[in-house]
Amino acid sequence: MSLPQILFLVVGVITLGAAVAVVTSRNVLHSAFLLALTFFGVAVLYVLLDTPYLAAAQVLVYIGAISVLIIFAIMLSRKVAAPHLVQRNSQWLLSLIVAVLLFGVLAYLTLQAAWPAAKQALGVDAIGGLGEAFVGTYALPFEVVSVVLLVALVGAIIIARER
Amino acid sequence: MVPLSWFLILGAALFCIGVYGVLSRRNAIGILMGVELILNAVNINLIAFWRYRTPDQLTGLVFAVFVMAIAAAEAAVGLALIIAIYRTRNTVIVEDVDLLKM
Amino acid sequence: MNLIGLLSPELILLATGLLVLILDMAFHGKEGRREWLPFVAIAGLIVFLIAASFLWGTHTSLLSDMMAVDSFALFFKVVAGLSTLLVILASWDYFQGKTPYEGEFYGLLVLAALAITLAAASTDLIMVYLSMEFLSIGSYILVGYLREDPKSNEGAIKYFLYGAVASGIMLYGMSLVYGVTGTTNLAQIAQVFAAGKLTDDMLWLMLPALIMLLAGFGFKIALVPFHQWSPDAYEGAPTPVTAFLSVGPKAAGFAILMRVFLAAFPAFQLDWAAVLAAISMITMTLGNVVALKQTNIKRMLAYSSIAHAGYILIGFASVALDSPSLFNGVNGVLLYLLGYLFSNVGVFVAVIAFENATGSNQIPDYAGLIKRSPWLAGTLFVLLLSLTGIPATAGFLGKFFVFAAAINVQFYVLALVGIVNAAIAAFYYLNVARYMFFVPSQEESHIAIAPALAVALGVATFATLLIGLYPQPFIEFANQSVRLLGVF
Amino acid sequence: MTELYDWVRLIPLFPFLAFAIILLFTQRNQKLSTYLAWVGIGLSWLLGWTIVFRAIGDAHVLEEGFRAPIFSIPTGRGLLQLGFQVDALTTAMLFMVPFVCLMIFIYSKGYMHGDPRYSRFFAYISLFATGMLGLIVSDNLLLLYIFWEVMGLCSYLLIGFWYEKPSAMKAGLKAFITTRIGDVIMFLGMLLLYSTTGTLSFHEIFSEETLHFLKETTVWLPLVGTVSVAPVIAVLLFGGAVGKSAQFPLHVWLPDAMEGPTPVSALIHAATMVSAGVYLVARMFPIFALLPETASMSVVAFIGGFTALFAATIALAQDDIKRVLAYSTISQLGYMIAALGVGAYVAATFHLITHAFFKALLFLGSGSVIHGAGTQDMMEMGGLRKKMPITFWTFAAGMLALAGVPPFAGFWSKDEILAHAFEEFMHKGVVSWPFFVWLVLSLGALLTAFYMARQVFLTFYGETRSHHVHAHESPKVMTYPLIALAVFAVFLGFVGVPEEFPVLGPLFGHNLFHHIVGHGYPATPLNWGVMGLSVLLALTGLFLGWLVYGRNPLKEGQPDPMTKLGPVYTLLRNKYYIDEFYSKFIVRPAVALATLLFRFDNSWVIDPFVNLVGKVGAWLSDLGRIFDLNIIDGIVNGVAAVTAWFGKILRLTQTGKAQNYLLVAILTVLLLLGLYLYLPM
Repeated sequence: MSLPQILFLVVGVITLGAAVAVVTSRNVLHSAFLLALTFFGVAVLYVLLDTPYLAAAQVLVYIGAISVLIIFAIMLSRKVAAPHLVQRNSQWLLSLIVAVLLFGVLAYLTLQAAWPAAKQALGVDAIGGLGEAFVGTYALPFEVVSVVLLVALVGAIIIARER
Repeated sequence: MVPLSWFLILGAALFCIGVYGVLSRRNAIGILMGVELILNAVNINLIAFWRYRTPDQLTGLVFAVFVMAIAAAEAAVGLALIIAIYRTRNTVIVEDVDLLKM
Repeated sequence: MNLIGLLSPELILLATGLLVLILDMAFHGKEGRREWLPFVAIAGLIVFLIAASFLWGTHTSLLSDMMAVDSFALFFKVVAGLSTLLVILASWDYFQGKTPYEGEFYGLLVLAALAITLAAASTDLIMVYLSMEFLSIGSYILVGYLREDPKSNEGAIKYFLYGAVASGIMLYGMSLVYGVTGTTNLAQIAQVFAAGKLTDDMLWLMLPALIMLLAGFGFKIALVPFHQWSPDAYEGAPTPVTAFLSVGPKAAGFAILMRVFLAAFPAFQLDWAAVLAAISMITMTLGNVVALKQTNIKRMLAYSSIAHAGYILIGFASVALDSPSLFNGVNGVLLYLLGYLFSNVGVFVAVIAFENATGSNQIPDYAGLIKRSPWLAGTLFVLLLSLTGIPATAGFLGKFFVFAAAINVQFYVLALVGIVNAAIAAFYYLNVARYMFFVPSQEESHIAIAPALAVALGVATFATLLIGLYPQPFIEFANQSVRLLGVF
Repeated sequence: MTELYDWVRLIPLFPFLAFAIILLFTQRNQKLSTYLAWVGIGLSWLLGWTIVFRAIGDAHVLEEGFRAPIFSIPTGRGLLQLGFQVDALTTAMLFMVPFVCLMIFIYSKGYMHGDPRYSRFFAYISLFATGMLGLIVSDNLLLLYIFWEVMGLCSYLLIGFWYEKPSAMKAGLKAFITTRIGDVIMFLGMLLLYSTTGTLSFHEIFSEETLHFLKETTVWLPLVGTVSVAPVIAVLLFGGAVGKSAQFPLHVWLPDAMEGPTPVSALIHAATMVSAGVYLVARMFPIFALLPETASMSVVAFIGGFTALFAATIALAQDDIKRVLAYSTISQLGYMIAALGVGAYVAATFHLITHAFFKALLFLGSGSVIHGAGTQDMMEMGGLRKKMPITFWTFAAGMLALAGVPPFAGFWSKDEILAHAFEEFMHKGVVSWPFFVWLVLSLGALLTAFYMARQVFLTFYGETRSHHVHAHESPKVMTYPLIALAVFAVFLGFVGVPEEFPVLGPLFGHNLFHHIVGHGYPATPLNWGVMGLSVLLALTGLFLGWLVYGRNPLKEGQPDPMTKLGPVYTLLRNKYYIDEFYSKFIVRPAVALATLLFRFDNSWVIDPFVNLVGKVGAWLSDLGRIFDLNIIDGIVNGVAAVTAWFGKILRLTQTGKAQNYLLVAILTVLLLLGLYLYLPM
């Protein structure tokens, strides 16, 4: 087993373990911190996939922004998010069965295909290319995303601002 | 060398964990975390496919970046809605939010 | 035409939306309501429709094949513009005193219209995803706009949670499509399949991917069983938003469904057509049957709009673009959507007028409406007839075309189920008519309708009748709009 | 001068204009509304008859038809031409419809006098006339269907006109929905026809090539397999006729439709709506007759014949003067449908026309009686002959025509149907539809004469059986239309006298009617035996009626002699319990199913299930704890848990949970994926 494989397995186990803990923990705040850990694990995977730039973005956006937002929200509603409350609903068992079956189906579908085992050489300069793509090939989606962010911002303020 | 299928299985697992979280958490914020897991699973898929199948183009990479941006926008709106609900109802338990039915 | 010219409708919408937001901010805190803001939005929309009309007949793709400028996209530009115009008229008096952010509402609504036009024009999975999310995020905000109303909140949070998961599933499907074909461009995806170089194990992944895409599209259209958010969101949302939701995002969902499946997956038509036919039958039956039992008119209309989505889907499940017949399916979908736009928004305008005057959404409260406001009762009656599908109204034309499309490809069972459902639907639509005309009410006071609402109601009724009585130009329009870039 | 025929476009327009003007402008002014409606229908009548009398002498129009296009819809295969036309069948209908409508319009002025929604009534009947006139001049099925639905809508408005009466409202809805069931089937037939031939316009469908093409084409149907397409189209289209012409089993709306004002009953039962169904079958007759050996014709013959006898028996035991006429209408429509089923195209059309005149007369006559006597119950009437002489004499003329007594109009048309059926039966033998039709219709003729005699004797003879009936003759505006219609009821039959009939035949132009509509169909030869038998049956029926009701007129409080039939009477009086059957076996299960589905979606079948699974899980984990605690406590806890669990299951109407919704969505995806993985293996 090569080094990258070992690294993958270690990071993968940590990521999935953290993810499982996120959805099962009784304390929502713990969930939020574990979520940040999951995000970090995914960032490491991105490094394994030769995209350190994306790993940095992952850390910035997911850990720096989304996790923090979530923790804020938990703090704001802390009274009802107290650790002693049961955090799973009445359909959890059925959900578990569904999730496991879904995983079975997806895993079967992905494994039956003959995917390439090895990477090819990287054909583009990922960071520079990405920068060019956003103002070139993907200029339109880029603009759309900026408008979406604006709308989300305006909407979030309208809905959540203190009276 | 890590085979592509390993990444895909990891993505599928993360996706299903997210689905379970979405279906089973009582707390709206918990459900939102499940959604974030789903989006991360998709991103793993996208980047892995990009790296192994079309490393000479940027499509998958760009797609993943856009998904991140949209995830942030979605989280902002979602959390705003959760806070609004908390203000009017004093709860973030989704099961208890069921005035509308029939 | 240069890039700016080709993009001018979208740019005008963007500018209008931002202008409304900025003007609202600039005049914040001044005396009185900023009553002229809706006029800015309306003016922008009219300019948008005019600019769009200049693109009639243009067929090209823009910005590295990210979006198409074709008749199909143009049709949905018209749908988006008209429905937003009517909804703005309908919301004129609605928000007064209900929210301090009345101005922003019009800005967000115009931006939602922009999202619909982008969705209908997207020719790349990335753009499809982004424009759908654009529309979804806008819609969540609009549904939850009355933040102090628990129902509005609740509708929004349910809509949001459902939408976020549905788009996640769809995204997973998109990642599979990308993984197998190595591209996100719809035309290139089709080329990969057409080249026939994919091995069976790869092709095997495509139908699961399509099923996952369908979850996302089905959510936008509210197809059974991805429909359950819609009655709650429709009831909870401010009524003008409900009117918008029942038309705009639904049309966008259909546009995306048709373009993606036709442009990227024609190779799998046998499979998806069968699944869509089954979903269509379930959708209209469930929508109709449950609508029978509703007493809240907004919920009734929510379920009826689910049923309408089922009828419309008949057309697409029976698509046969190469058939020499007049009924190629897609034109039926377009005609249906056009008629449905006017009839359904019209009905909602009537509901808003009634709600503004009485504060009620219960069907029994419509008793004796003919005495209290003959204009309201009369127009509502015509619009309900159109939704029922009575000849000489727009609703009949759409139903005729989609049912005929099913017959055309020998989907007899589908046509039969559709027609039986159309007959069932008469019960609950006429039930409202029964209350309005035949049940006397204790309340006798006259109902006054605000001028903006009266205009919207008149326009909707007139258009409904016009399409029904003089369908020729509209059929022509729909026939032309079937032209999808790279497909037909 | 073909230009005259071009004016056919205006015929439906006049009443429509009247409708629009009355509704929009003259609601307040009753007089003006009346005159507007009169002028509208009057102009249609004048123009219609001008066209009719020109067309009669114009062999080209009768054989080929004249088409006046209105607009066209571009299609993939060319143009879908929509327009109006004049041809033989249209000519015949155009002779009847506007005139009968006009009479009813005039009559309505007297009958509706003093009604609070007087103007609106005239607006509605004008629209109704628009529907019928448009229908008969349409040159294609699509336009025909549109006018057909306009009439359906009007019937809803008119039957429910006195909506203060709950029964009227219910009857209106019943008519609308029952006929809509037929319309749905008809619409399917239309679509199938269009998808097969690519056209809906009559002259294209009936062209040699298209008919030949239809003959050769087959269609695959689930359960049935591959069959010829023409009979399928024919049977589907016939579904529309069954609904509109109130044939069994969709006849239930028509008797209830008498809840509307009587002129409406006359319109619906005589001149317009019910004729539309027969007209449709007659119009599409080439398709029915394309493959005469297949099911389509036998279905038509059977339904028609059965309805004719079935409705006639019900009419025997009704006390309501309008209800008797309603069932007699159903029965007579059965005659026409059955006639078409054995190929007697000309005879059926002829009966359609004559029947419209005398049935309109009978309905208006009954309206006059109701107007004068103030009741609809024949058991309370009696002796009205002296007080309402004009009504009596005209009603008697209608009655004799309906009973089939020579030389009244109904005799000739009914006899032609019987003669044709007999002729066919002679060809095909006893085990054939024509024999069934001949037998059933002959029996029906006897019953018809009997119940009509019963009606006349109960109403006009003897003494008044109720002290609050103070009858008086109706005003002139009502009696004049009766007289006009009576003239037709007496003499109209002469246009269809068989050619061989001594004296009368040559005198009236050698079967003029056959000359008009019968192009391409051989004339039915005169059969003295059949004619003698039908006269005998009619006279026997009348005689029996006189024996039971005329010789000793019923006194007040005396029971109807029909009650002596015992259970048969009860069965007939309750109309074979068909309404009850529908209510119990169709309406109620449908409502129950709706409730069930509703529960499934909302009160959540899945929710209890989800909770069950969840609770079982929690319960199992509790079990371990229960064992640890002391036994008594454990039992108490267990019982409490189980009770709470049951309580929760029973209380499971909690809904509106977003995650339940999501579970369904994801389950669906999973199910579809699973199905996909499973199926190819």
